[in-house]
Amino acid sequence: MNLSDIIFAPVFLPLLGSVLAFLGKAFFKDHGAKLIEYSAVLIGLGLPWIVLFYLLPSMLSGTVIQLVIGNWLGGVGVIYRFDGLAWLVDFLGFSIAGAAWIYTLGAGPKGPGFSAVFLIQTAALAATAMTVDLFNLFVCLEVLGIASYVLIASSEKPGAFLASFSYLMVSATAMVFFLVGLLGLYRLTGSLSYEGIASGLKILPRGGGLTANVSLSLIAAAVAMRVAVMPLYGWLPDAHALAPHAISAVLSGVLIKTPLFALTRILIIIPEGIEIGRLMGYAGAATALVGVIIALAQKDTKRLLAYHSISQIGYIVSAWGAAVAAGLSTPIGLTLMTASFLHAMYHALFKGLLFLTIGTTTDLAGERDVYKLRGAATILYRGGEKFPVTLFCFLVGALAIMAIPPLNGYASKAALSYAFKDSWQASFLFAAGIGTTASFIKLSRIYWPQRKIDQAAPEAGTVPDKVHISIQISQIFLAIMCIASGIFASRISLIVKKLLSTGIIDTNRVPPNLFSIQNLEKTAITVTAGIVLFLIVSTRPGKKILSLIRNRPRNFQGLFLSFSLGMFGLALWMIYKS
Amino acid sequence: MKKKKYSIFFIFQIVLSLTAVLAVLLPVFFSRVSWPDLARNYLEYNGLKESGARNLVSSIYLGYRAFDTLGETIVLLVAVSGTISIISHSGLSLAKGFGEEKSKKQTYNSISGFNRTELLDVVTGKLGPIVLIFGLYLMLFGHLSPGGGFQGGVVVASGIVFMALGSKTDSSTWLQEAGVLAKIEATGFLFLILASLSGIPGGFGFFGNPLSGTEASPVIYIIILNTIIGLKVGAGIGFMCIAMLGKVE
Amino acid sequence: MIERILLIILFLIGFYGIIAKKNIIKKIFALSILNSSVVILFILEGSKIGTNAPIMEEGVKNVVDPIPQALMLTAIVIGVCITALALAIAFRLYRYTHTFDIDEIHRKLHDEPF
Amino acid sequence: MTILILILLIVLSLYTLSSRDLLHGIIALSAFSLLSAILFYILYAPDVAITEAAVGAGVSTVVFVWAIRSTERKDKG
Repeated sequence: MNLSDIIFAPVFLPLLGSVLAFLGKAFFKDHGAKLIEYSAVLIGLGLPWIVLFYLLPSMLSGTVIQLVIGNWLGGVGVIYRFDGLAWLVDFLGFSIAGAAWIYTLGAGPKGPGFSAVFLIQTAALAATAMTVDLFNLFVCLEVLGIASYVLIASSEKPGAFLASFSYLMVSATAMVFFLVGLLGLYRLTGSLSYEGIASGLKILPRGGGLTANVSLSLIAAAVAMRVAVMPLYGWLPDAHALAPHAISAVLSGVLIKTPLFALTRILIIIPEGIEIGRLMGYAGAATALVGVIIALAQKDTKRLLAYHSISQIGYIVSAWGAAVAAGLSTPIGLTLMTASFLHAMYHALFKGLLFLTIGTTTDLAGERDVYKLRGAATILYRGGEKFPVTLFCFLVGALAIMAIPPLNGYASKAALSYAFKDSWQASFLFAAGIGTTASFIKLSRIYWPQRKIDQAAPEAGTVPDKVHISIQISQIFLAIMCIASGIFASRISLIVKKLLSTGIIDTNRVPPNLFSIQNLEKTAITVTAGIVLFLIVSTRPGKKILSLIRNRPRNFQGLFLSFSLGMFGLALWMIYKS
Repeated sequence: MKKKKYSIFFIFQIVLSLTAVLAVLLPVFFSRVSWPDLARNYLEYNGLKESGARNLVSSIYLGYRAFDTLGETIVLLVAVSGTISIISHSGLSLAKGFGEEKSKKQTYNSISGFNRTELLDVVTGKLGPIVLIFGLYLMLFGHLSPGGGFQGGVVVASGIVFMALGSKTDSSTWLQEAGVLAKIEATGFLFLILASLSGIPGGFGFFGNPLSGTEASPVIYIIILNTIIGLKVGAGIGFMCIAMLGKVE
Repeated sequence: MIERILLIILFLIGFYGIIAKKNIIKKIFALSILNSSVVILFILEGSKIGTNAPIMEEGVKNVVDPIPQALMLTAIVIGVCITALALAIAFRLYRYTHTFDIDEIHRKLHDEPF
Repeated sequence: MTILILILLIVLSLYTLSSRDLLHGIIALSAFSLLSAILFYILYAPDVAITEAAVGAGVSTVVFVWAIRSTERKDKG
């Protein structure tokens, strides 16, 4: 059992778990099936942690394991690579999936079939982060996609089927363009692995010229569709708002980040990739701002959170794009990439927490509209929560996303502003921070006590069902992770930097001092500006503008129009730059 | 196509996205670079030696790039179980015993809601076994003649559907039972995972051929994989198609 | 050269069908046409360098490139799985809204209380 | 020969998208995959031909017909 076999454990253990779950579903009646399902999930989500911590020391020392599956020769086989980046994405994936699955014990879809598809999705996450072969990336993204279509549709809400249908159609079309891009690169280089393609393109005159640039932009556009960057985010709000709470936590936390880091592997090796990274970075910064503005306008709580995921993804992609443009071997690039991954991880934690807490509250209260719902704290209290766990966890999540000092949101946003120093992206992100604060004050209004006493006590008949213990456990777990990663931020960022640098260990820490006056001052400005913006927004004209933004015309072919224009823009940018 | 009240904005959207797509596709479709024969030359000479399969496509498909095939079987598995759970949650009365609820075991009588025609009985009833045999042939000889796990599995599935359609009386063969097909599919998936892991103890690594040490020709590993995938795909798609033939109220 | 032009036309018909057709079943038709057009493109391009099927019988020389064929096996099966799932979802959408027209579905489902 | 089949494929796909009755669309689609299976056979790709015939014409036609049978046939759009 040497090292090169163990790296496949994060992919294979969830698969073994899903096999067990399917066997339990086929062979046993409900009682036996539940027992097997729990053991399957224990194997699928529990054991990989042991493997990850076993691999950590060797990853920290920068060892990279790259091998051909089935050790075939001749460059025909599928090549796999396990390094710091893959370890980090696995860590992110398993932590959020574990917390989300515990949540589904309380509320949300159950059953061995659901757990099996959930485990297959986790296995696909681990495989996508490790693959260094273009067609294998296609298959992994398809497995990821089909698992998430089924999981979104498992919430049995009518709107969820529409969201799953449009997500399916758009990413199936994007994957066809991925295949066309793959054809272009295979025709030029005769190989499917990233090294083969990169070496093939270097030999060709002008680096493969027009065909290579356009094929690369096709592939990048198809993967960017799943990352919901600026023009291509149309499918995300419905999908994340209408999926079951645990699934939207996994979707927002992990599923829109893994393709981004899988794309990193392509863009680092292939010379033209730098230009794609730069353009996606610019698009990311724009997304951060636009996402927050639309989020501010939303009525439905989960849709507000979904648009926030888009804006936070904008933060991550802007830092990631600048890192790819600067090149990962340079110190600046490394700092940017570390800041980007830090924010990706912290965002997964607090966004997952927010989705779970808001989901529980709106389920209990039966009302999802931010303007109508009030006094959720009392509803939660009546719902059997002696100690207000959900309220406390919501506060942790909200303060984290608003970048309040002790919590992890503050640390990652400080890292981002440190990495960007004073470039124009930093001001975009700063403005987006203000918008975030305003929208989360608006969201927290659902917990404010009832002002109008005439609000009839909720009809006696509908006693809100109890808040299940497992819901509280998953929320507390995520809240603790948020607080801990906030406090130990500088040490975690050092570990992330070492893992990403694969060998060249840079000694200086990312944010020299996290709580420098300059950072604290910036936070104070953000909070005050946020409150001011919130007050402006709740005025009469403010509401009119917001409702204008909210019901802007959105239709099915709009998704495809934005996809084709985004791809065309990327191709133009590549041709112009080369 | 009769032009209806398509708004100008709608037509503008369509034309814009079509031209953008056309502009992006032209360089890839019309690049004058000749197709690389790098991989073809390598496989032509040592494809047969290394993987032992005469049919190069199945040597790639189950030997060199076996991990893609594993991903593909998982996609199929998720699609089948997802489709069944989406349909059965809608309250549609599936063919007996196919619904989520584990109804008590009872004989599976013919699918009602069909007007039985003589043609249907003769064609499907008699053709069922023949199609099944052809499917098994495709599966087992996948490495010599064109065919393989997937194609064989799908043909076996259509054989199962033929027999389910053709059985007039209550003489339902065990093959059409919902439980049996689900069991075959689950065990097939288990054996596939075990087969792909079987290389690790021998030190040949993940998806390594456990028999490559011994003098047995490596093609046996491909035959085993072919049959496992064939049974799994056949049971899975058969399960889905029979469930779909259920009565619609 | 003519084959590539015809294939681009087939691809655009598929893409047009997905965008413009209102009926979601027709969108799924168009998706499977789009998928088939890429598969045909791969096999057509791959078969230009050889004159024999990739079955290594005795003395078979100058074989067609088997790599795109193996890839397209996977692509076809994935395309059919996506189509089957899309049809199951379309079926559920029909049971809720009793129509296949995407705009009506959007109207009915968009502002219903989630 | 391949050009002829490609032209036929284009005609079939246009008919699939434009026919009012969805059942005619399905039949045209299964003819589409049968023809592309023949095209693959001509282009020395027997494996892909069998897959396209079995999976494309076989399974997807069954699923389409089931979808139409359980809902409605006429395309009012």
